[in-house]
Amino acid sequence: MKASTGSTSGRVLTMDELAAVIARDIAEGSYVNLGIGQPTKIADHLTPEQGVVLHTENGMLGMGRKAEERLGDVIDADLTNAGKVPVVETPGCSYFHHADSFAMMRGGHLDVCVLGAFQVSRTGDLANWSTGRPGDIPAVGGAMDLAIGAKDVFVMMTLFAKDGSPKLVEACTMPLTGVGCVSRVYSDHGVFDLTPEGVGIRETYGVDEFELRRRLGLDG
Amino acid sequence: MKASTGSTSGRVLTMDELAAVIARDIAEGSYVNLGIGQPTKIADHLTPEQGVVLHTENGMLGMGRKAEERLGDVIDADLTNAGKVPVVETPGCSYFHHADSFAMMRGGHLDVCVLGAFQVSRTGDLANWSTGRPGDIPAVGGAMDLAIGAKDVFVMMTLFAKDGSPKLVEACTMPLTGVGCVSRVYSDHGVFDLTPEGVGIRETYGVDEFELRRRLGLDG
Amino acid sequence: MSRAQLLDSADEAVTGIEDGSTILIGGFGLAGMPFDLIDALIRQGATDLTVVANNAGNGEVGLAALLQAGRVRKVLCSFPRQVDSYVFDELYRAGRIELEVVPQGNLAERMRAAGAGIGAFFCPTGVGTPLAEGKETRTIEGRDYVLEYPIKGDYALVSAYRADAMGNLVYRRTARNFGPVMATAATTTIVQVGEVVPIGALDPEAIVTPSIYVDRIVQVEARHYTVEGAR
Amino acid sequence: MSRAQLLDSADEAVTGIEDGSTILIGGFGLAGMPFDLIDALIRQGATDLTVVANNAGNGEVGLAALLQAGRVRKVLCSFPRQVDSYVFDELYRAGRIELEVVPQGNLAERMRAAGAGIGAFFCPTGVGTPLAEGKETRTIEGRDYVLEYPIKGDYALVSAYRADAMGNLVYRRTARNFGPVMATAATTTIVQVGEVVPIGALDPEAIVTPSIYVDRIVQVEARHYTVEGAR
Repeated sequence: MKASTGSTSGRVLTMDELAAVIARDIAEGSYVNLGIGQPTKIADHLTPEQGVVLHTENGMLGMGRKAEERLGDVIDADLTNAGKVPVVETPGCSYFHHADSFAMMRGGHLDVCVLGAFQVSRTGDLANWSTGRPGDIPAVGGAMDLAIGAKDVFVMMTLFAKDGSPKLVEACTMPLTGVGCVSRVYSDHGVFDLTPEGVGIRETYGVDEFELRRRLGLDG
Repeated sequence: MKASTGSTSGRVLTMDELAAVIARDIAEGSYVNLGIGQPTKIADHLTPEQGVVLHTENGMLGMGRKAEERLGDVIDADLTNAGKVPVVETPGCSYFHHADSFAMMRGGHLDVCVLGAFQVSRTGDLANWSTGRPGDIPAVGGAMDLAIGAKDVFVMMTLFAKDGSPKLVEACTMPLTGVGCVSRVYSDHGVFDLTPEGVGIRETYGVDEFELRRRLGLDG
Repeated sequence: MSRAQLLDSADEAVTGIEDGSTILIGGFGLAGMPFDLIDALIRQGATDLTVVANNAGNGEVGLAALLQAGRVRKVLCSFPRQVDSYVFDELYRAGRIELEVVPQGNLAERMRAAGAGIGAFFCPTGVGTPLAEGKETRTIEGRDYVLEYPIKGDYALVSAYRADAMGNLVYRRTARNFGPVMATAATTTIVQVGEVVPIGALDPEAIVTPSIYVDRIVQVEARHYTVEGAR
Repeated sequence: MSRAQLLDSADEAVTGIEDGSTILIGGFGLAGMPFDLIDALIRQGATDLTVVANNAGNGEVGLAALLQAGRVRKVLCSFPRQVDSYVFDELYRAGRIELEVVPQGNLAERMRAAGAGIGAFFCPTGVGTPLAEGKETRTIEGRDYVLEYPIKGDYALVSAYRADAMGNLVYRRTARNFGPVMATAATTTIVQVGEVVPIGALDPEAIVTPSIYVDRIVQVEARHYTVEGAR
């Protein structure tokens, strides 16, 4: 089992604080895709000095922040992020069609992709597209492409579901989005590296490593 | 056997006259690729009224004529045809990269492609890239892509080799470029439709149909 | 394909679409959605359609209106379920429409394959997931792939920014999305544009869809969206 | 890939290329040939190279000079034999260089597959010909296909028209050819350009190679060709 490289902070992080942690960990000059939902918060914490370039799978590199809109403003419906929210350009941005955009992801050219998750297994399997409840209308979007779409796939999530059960699990029970694709999990309780040797704890928040291992059922 | 739809003219055609015949047969508004060698002559016989758009596999639609160059002129080495000869633009032209250019061919979007040939079989097999002589350096270029790269693939060739042997044959003896891909053969002695029912003679030049069938060994 | 036709109305542009056709419909949400062509298709009346699109319609306009009119037998898309996809949701729950969910990149790549003459391709997306169940898989150089087949359309309905009179197209910003790929993947590609410009007015280096892929063009009024009070 | 580096010389741009590397070299004849990078590579000294290019060099410049310097073990190309490819011809006949002939479209599509994460694809080109011998074939919907695998490079040497300081590229006319595809298919993409412009100076709609594919850029003097007396 890999030794912890992190430290213990005083309390569990908010999702916004967690977004700041992830932003800090993204290397200068990286090309990054931030999945819909919580991961979009990360953009607010990236500094101009980092020079991180955001990819949106609907065909753009160099995506900027959400468009500032006031009541009655004309919206540019031709420029949105993957969540269909209007955004702005950054200098040096470029546009391309959907096949080229997903070739960019599938071909492993992005440095980092950050996704939300329902469950992640210790070996990096990801479940984030369907709860598997009967009657749900299936809808995958770009989730399966994103799951394999970067050199590093990070997950950002709360570590425990509302019923208290861990979301970092031995094996996913929900339908998979990708197999062995997640390399790191950022959660409100701590940060985990998923390696071939097992789960390494990088940092813990509001809980010590021993307690965290116990609650997750991790050995050692 | 399909009945002849053509007529007999007085004499065998020159390659330039044959180019004019092919140009006449290309439908208005067609997208066309003219192979290196004899087929390039066809461009000189296309009329502006035909509105034929030429494709060159090195990444351009709307290729114009050869650049007029005088001694000492600066050549635009960035704008050439597939034979690497400088050409000019036509209004409405567009550029694209090699994968897109060959996708356009392979996907069957061109109306007509005209190629030279060493041999064509009665079922449309084409041999035009290698004589198969030992010691020759193999070089295929775009020949195999062109062979399958249009709705109609025409061949333009002399009907007989220098030794008098027919080049429209029962089965090609030279290495193939494509299988069953040629739909029509334009030759100095006549024009042939290659159909599932057999070889149909559309026109003959300087020889009557009976004689032509005899020399080609075609059944009546 | 021979030279593109420039038509006076969206109704003329959609003539001849047969019942049972497969229609590729561009757009990602509102961006690049060919509203005028879809409205004309509803008036035209073709039914029993298979629609390939990224989503399954928003509100009661565009693709949602086509679904609501009962013209669609089956939808292939990546993401039918949206906050305002209630038209599709109801039809689906009532068993009145078939759904094939395709990962977004596979949707794009399968249409690209159709346009590029590729017979099938081994794709890493979706391996080991329910969407790959029953599909042929293969390990190549240590990585697992699923075999995916082309998606070809009888018609593509695409919205672009500008066309020249030959049919060359440019798009605007992320409204480009599926348009260029769909234009290559359909037997007949029908395009609505905000403006038709003279031949030669578009920069040949910046043309995204070469004219060869375009069969019919119609110029339509641009749509504008303003920020509403209740978003 | 992280942000592209802007380098002062072609020599700096080719540092680190290892013996035994696979190098994708752009160009179709002279158009788009990265002469300065090739000359720098010759000075750099890497040997035992596998080169992927459309041709096998013209005269004694560019790729031909690299071959002449004895640095290339194997060439994958579509058309080695040209009127002025005597350097390659001699090496080949002397058994001093390996050759794999690939149909031009397959060369492009196989590199596209490498860049796009496609494991292999069924291609109709070359079916039933000597170049498909020994390859897996399959009939899909009544048409025959050959299974083709990606061609990936360790390095790509590409010539483009302009770059911005981030690495976005535009090309000029048919000099575009293999450049955009090779840029996607190599681990490290090295680009020579005629001009480096400020970030934001290139039209985002007209960028052909997005910056993500570019690792190193060097600005070089434009080459001019004039009509010679003896052509």
